[in-house]
Amino acid sequence: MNIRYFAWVRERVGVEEEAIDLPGGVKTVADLISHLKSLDENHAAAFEEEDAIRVALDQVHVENDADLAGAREVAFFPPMTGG
Amino acid sequence: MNIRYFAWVRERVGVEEEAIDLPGGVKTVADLISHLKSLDENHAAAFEEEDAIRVALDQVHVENDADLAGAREVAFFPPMTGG
Amino acid sequence: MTIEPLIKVQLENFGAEAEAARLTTGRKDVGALVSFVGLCRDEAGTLAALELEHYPGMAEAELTRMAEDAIGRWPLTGLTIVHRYGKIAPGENIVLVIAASAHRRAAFEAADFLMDFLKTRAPFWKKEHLASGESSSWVEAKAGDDKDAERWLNTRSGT
Amino acid sequence: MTIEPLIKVQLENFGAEAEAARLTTGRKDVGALVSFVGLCRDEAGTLAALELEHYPGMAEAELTRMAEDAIGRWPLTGLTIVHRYGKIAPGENIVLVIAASAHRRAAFEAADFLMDFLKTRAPFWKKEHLASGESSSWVEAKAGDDKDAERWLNTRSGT
Repeated sequence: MNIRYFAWVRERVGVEEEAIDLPGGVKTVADLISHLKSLDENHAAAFEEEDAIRVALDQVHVENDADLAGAREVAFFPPMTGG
Repeated sequence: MNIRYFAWVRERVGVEEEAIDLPGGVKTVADLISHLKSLDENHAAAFEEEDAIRVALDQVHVENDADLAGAREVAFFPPMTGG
Repeated sequence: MTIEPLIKVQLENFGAEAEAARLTTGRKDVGALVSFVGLCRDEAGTLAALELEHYPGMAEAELTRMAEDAIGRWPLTGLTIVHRYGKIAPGENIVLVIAASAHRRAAFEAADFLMDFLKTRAPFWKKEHLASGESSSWVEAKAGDDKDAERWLNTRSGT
Repeated sequence: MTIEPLIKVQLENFGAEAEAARLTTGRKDVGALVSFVGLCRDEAGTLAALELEHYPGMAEAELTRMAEDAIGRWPLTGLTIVHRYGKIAPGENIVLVIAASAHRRAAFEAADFLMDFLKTRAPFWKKEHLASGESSSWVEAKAGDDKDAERWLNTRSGT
């Protein structure tokens, strides 16, 4: 699974993009967040305020209960401030 | 009193502008309309649909009960269709 | 700080970008610029031109009164209204309203408000000249325009 | 007849007039053109620049989805959205939305709607770089922007 980070989520994780092998139990976005938080301190810090994180699956906004099956790319980022 | 007409009111009266001496009893816009209607057929035709006529006193929109005292110019025209 | 609106009633066409630049160039306090351009439409292909008659003097005065009303209701940094008169062919510009503000909602509402009142209060009248050369006729005011203007009567100020 | 929106996500500045001309030139069915330009503000004089990060690919896709939603809600004759990324100095343009329609209300509402959703759904993030050279910081999303976007949730179509 290809994972991308933007804005302060990217800065906290320390990379723009990474490929992660999903453990068997990881089915949803919420499962993936739990998994990422367990990886190291940077990931834990990035996802500390879990409510402040938005998710896109293959470039479409989704909620945390979205199923990861079939997705190629997951992106995590703060609330948008464009416009 | 200087009187100006616009759009189809102007076309029906037949002039853009005219100077009228106000008879003593003419105090309000409504009085003036009654007086103008009595002048000739053109004026009568212009003011036939009295509800469709808008009035400005010295270039400010007013209602038919507005007092003419002190006004230099009265204008009559149909509902506006600018913009 | 009260701003001064720019009001023009003119025969010639206007340049929306030049007018917008006048409200933003060299400034750092404008966050939002909303421009409205009204154009002469002719979907049926039967119109030769619209002829806009206006009341010189009152047109400028009434647009200025509306602009000042908008400036009192919304925190604007700039406001421009240009209204043309004379013969206007299909596809050509008729009217321009530009509202500038720190914030988008004020700019949107002020421009929207001005167009609604401009339609019902500015002393301009449209006559249609048909391509067939048949007799021309005055455009009738729309009840919907009055309803649009009434939306603002019970709101004294926006944000 | 469904129209095709023009969506651009770009580093360079845009020309609002050229984009507007693309929606009106040679046409007689456009009666109203509403343009919104969002600019980089710096009333306090403390900002060196905004840096806009975006999600390439998703930015274009999400703006296209919003544009198609607007096209489904209002009878538009044309729709253009341009959003810049990269460093943007105070006074410079950030975003452009132009909605064209036969009627003014549709053009106003579509542009207003798009700006509200663009603020809350388009994947762009602003970072402030201060003139003092102090540490830069990410702009926080405003609760008011979510509220603005919610205005449209219970309305399926305008006129």
